[in-house]
Amino acid sequence: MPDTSVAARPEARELTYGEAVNAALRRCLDERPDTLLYGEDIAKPGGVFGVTRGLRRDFGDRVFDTPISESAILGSAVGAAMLGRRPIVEIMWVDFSLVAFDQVVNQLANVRYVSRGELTAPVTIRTQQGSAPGACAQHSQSLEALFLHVPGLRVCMPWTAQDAYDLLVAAVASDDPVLVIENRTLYPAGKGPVALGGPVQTPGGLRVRREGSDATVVTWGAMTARVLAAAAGLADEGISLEVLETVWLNPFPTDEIVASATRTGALAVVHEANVTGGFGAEVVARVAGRGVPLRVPPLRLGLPDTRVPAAPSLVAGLLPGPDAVAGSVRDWLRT
Amino acid sequence: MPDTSVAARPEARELTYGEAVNAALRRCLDERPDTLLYGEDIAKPGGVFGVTRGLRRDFGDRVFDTPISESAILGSAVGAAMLGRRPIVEIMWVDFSLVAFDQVVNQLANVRYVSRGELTAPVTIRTQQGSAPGACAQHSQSLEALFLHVPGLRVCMPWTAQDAYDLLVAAVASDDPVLVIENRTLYPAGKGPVALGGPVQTPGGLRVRREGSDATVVTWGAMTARVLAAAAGLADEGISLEVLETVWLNPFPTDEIVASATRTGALAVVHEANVTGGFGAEVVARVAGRGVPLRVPPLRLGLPDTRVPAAPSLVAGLLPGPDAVAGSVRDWLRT
Amino acid sequence: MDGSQPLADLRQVWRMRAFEERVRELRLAGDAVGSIHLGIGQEGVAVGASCLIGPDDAVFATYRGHSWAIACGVEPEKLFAEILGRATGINGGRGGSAHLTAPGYRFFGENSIVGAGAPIACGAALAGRHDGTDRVALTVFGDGAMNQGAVHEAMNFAAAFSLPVVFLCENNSWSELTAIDEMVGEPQLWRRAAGYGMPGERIDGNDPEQVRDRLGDAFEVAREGGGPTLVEAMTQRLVGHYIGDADQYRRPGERERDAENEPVALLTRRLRDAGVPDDEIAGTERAAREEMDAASAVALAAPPADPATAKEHLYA
Amino acid sequence: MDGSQPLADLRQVWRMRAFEERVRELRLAGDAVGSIHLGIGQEGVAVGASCLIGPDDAVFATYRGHSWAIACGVEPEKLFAEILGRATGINGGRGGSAHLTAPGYRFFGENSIVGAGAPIACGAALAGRHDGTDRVALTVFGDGAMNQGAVHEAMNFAAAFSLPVVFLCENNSWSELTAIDEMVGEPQLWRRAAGYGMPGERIDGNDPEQVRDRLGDAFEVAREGGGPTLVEAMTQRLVGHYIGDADQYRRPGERERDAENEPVALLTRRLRDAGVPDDEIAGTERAAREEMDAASAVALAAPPADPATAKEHLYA
Ligand SMILES: Cc1ncc(C[n+]2csc(CCOP(=O)(O)OP(=O)(O)O)c2C)c(N)n1
Ligand SMILES: Cc1ncc(C[n+]2csc(CCOP(=O)(O)OP(=O)(O)O)c2C)c(N)n1
Ligand SMILES: [Mg+2]
Ligand SMILES: [Mg+2]
Repeated sequence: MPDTSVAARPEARELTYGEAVNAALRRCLDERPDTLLYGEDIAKPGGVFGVTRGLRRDFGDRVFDTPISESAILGSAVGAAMLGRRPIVEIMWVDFSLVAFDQVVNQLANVRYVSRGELTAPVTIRTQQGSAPGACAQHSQSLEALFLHVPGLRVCMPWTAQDAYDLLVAAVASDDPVLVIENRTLYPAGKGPVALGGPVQTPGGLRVRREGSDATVVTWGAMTARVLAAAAGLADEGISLEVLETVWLNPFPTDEIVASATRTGALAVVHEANVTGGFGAEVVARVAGRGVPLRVPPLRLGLPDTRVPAAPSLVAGLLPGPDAVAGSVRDWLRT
Repeated sequence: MPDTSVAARPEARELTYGEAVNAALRRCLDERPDTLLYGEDIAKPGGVFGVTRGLRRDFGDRVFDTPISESAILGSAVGAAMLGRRPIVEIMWVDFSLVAFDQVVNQLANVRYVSRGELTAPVTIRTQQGSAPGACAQHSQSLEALFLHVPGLRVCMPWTAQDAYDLLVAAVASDDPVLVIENRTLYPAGKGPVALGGPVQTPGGLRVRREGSDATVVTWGAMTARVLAAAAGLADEGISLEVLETVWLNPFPTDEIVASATRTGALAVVHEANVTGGFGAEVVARVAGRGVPLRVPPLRLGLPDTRVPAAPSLVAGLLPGPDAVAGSVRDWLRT
Repeated sequence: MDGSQPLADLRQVWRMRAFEERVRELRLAGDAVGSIHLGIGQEGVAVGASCLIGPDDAVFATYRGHSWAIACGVEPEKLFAEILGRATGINGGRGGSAHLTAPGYRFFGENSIVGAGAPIACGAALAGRHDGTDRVALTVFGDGAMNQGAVHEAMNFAAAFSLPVVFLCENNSWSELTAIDEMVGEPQLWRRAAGYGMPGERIDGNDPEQVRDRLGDAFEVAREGGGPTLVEAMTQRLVGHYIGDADQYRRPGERERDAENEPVALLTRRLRDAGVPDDEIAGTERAAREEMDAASAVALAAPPADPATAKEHLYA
Repeated sequence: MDGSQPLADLRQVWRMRAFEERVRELRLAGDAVGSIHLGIGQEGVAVGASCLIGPDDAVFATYRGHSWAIACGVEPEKLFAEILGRATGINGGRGGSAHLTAPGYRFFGENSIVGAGAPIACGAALAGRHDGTDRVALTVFGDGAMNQGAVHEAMNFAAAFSLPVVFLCENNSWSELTAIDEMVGEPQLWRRAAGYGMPGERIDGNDPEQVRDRLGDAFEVAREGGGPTLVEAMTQRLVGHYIGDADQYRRPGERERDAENEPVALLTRRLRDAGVPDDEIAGTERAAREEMDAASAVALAAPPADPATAKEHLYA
């Protein structure tokens, strides 16, 4: 892992997604003495994915390993934030957040509201999720919808290395609690120029990954790659998709999506989470609620409503890949 | 509390909602020796709401109190069910399920799927939720949407005393895990004839609480009362609402709702949960996804996206009552 | 022993008790609504602890936390107003009886999720390690909370990192309507401390003097970098779990024992033994009731929380 | 001591180790994918426990549970097939290496959520109380899991109700890449037992004989209604946390000590001392490797799990 310590000078560095996360953490630890960074295996070992390597060495005891105690990790983050620190904590897999979900929903999200802003809880929770070959049902879920039903909590999901950097820096700077959901399959990937040290962004906004006229496709996280691959293929067939990656899911860019869907007259949402109760429903409901006239009924694609099996052949039969996305979109637009 | 022990003879008894729950539990304990009933304060004290009174006396150590250990309660239910028991456990407030959400999502919901049915987990989780005057932010949430994003778990929400009885009996008889979400404000209410001992129902179905032609309103739980009150008022103004109470949310009666919305040309969903990410989004998305032609954009009403304050005057400003529901529906249909 | 300290203690016990008895009246009259949990009978613990809480310290309590808010110095008027859902409440009506928060008073709040305050307190202690204070975080919870996973995780977390946390278990024998001794294999709850590698002890929570002394040791150890301690303070609630609890689960002899042990009885005996005149003793109650009558009257006169503000302060 | 028992033990250790070494080859060759956690070096515990597990008992393991599945009698072929994602896998490919389940073999499964198996095991024990069996539930977890709330709740739950649960902590000094002794205030983890009111002890998990004996006592106590026990079995993993772990966090001298203590070394020494010929000792390894080569070959020849079945068995 290259030394990302020059983050403060605005310049572009060739970094993977994981290295971009590291660079963002380094910048935050460097610029904000009130930050703390902790979680399981993140300090001395540098993280199970190597993402936090070198930070303990360089920032000392503001960076530390913890027991396997997610309630203690998240709860202590709430308390440290109430008392003026700015903790950045890692929950190794989003699935594990469920052993301590109380601390997110009943504690963290209430701090500012109940105290009318007298107390705040600027906690950043980094986690990662998603399906990867061979992972079992307890290590494969995409759970963003659970967090998106919790008012008081900001949520983002970077897909590019640049966003892995920018969103995390924005999250740490935010005075609200923010959940940053990364994707472990991306850590070693996406090596490319990442601009470091730029201005700190404000939570919100989306990325227009592709402009198009036949349909608006809203997506986020690792599915973005599949959607873009599908869109590229469909373009050759003369189907022009507008691909919007909603890197921030709370706050959600409703207006921009409504505008795009109004222009294209068709809306699809593609995510890796189970379809029923997924955040795709919210996107469809918002657009429908605005009365956007659509040529075809809105389409939702995601993991069908099952658990996630371990065998690659089984998951492949469930989670739509680029071809399946393209096929579904093609069929949908032809009806 | 009247003696509900004659449950086995099909006959109507005058019972409150809470007494109907008691009668259902009594019947299940009576008819199924494989049932166990446990949770905090449910046995000797008969429950904090008195709902389980008398059951310990009559069914002995199959009914017992537990430590304040929701992970142990839910986890042990999973294990007991794997080994052939049929546990009925209580989580006193749905908010508390979050300290042990792992046992629901990562454990209970996976048992059948991962083992291809070699193991099953016929656990019934009874809980209650909702807003009641003076309750704090940690005792007021409506969290059904979280559970409805978990494939493998059935979910129902009785509103009438009869359904409190029937749904619970159906839940216990089901070979799937079922979450039964009651409402504490209803326990002492709704005294009326409840038919006991009838045939065991299968999970699924909905209740047409009112027929109408101008709009379909889907609702569930305690909001049903507010919606029916609003519908009665609007009827005097010549607005005819069809009110569908979806007592089962998983399985969800999509076809019936699509049929109704197709007939009325308008769809509203009203729930007590926060709007964003609420299950209302799913309902709207399903109807929209079927291409049902609607005269007006679908309407969602619920708790706005805030935490729940304790002061009655503050909650009243947030959660729509009958008048606010009527007002919103009136404005909506007039646009 | 001279009577001035026990007299001051009794005065404080009475302030807490008079406050809560007034709350009970307001609840029964319908001025306050919802579940309200009184700590009547348990005041000795908070009274004994109050002088230990330093300016940078942080207190985390439970839904049964009125007395702890008072111990931290929050004006009763603001607490009454909060419980009554008034605009002038310490949280403008958002917290209510069970979720009071007053950071300006070192009171980082009640918590209505059993056990959830313990890990949060660890964070307050952790913050102190980095902000240059000598903060001690005090987390107060019940006997039943000892069986909650979060409390376990917090105790190990604090012990592993030698955090300045004082874990104070108010053992009132009951968790809601269930007896703690039927819900554990070892009813001496303080014995769990050794497994975490921290000191633990059981004390008489009804005696503010003993609380001051023994809990004081725990504070001192924590403040000087010696890490956490678990203190199990034996006490009793003389009332139901919440206002409205029919409270019919008590064991034979329990009420009599409780009446003898509770802090008003204990301190009154001690004052009499020290020769303090009955009138002076009775004066503590009188003064407290007057204070609380006045404070509650002010709160009652305040307007309800304004619904128009209900959506504010969700985000920065 | 006569050599027949240690020889049988070594044979079993080798079956487990050869199984896992074959799994590692398959993973490195890309035939298996995903995170796979090997228990190489820890086999002594499962070998010692295997004969204690009665017909109605129930075993709950973790992601590091291949050896426990073998100890319960699951055919290696079905385990290989599962890990390889084949249709013939014990769970048809749904569980994979980290979520194996074989109820027909008393193996109620691995669990990939740290600590989550402990409360589930309490339920199995509870079921036994009502179904007329004398079931003991064995829950196996790591040192790191001791800091998880669910394990705490399970221990108290079992102790409070005297449930026949044996809590078996395989202490391999590491929780993933972090040393357990830095994550607790009291590294003698078995000492937590007293706080729950149950017996606890630390044993040498590398010695199947000792495991059989001491864990056997815990089984006996549980089976006879004496309630749960916490047994901390000291062991070591000779490999990384998962296949691919660079495993560079070991302390000075650790590897040497581990190599000396691990069950193959220990049993080999014991057999030599008992005068068992080297060839016979070596034969245990040879036989095991042959068995596992053959079993994995069968598994490799099986078709992948059929995607068309992926949605089945979600509901009744
Ligand atoms: C996680 C959780 N489970 C259950 C409850 C419901 N509940 C509220 S108070 C209480 C009893 C707590 O007993 P104890 O810890 O002894 O405190 P006490 O009320 O006696 O002060 C319970 C079970 C809750 N609030 N949170
Ligand atoms: C609740 C939870 N937190 C974190 C993890 C990630 N994780 C998997 S294994 C492991 C280490 C467990 O250590 P230990 O209990 O000692 O078992 P060992 O792996 O040594 O057998 C961790 C942290 C998890 N699976 N579940
Ligand atoms: Mg108590
Ligand atoms: Mg370990």
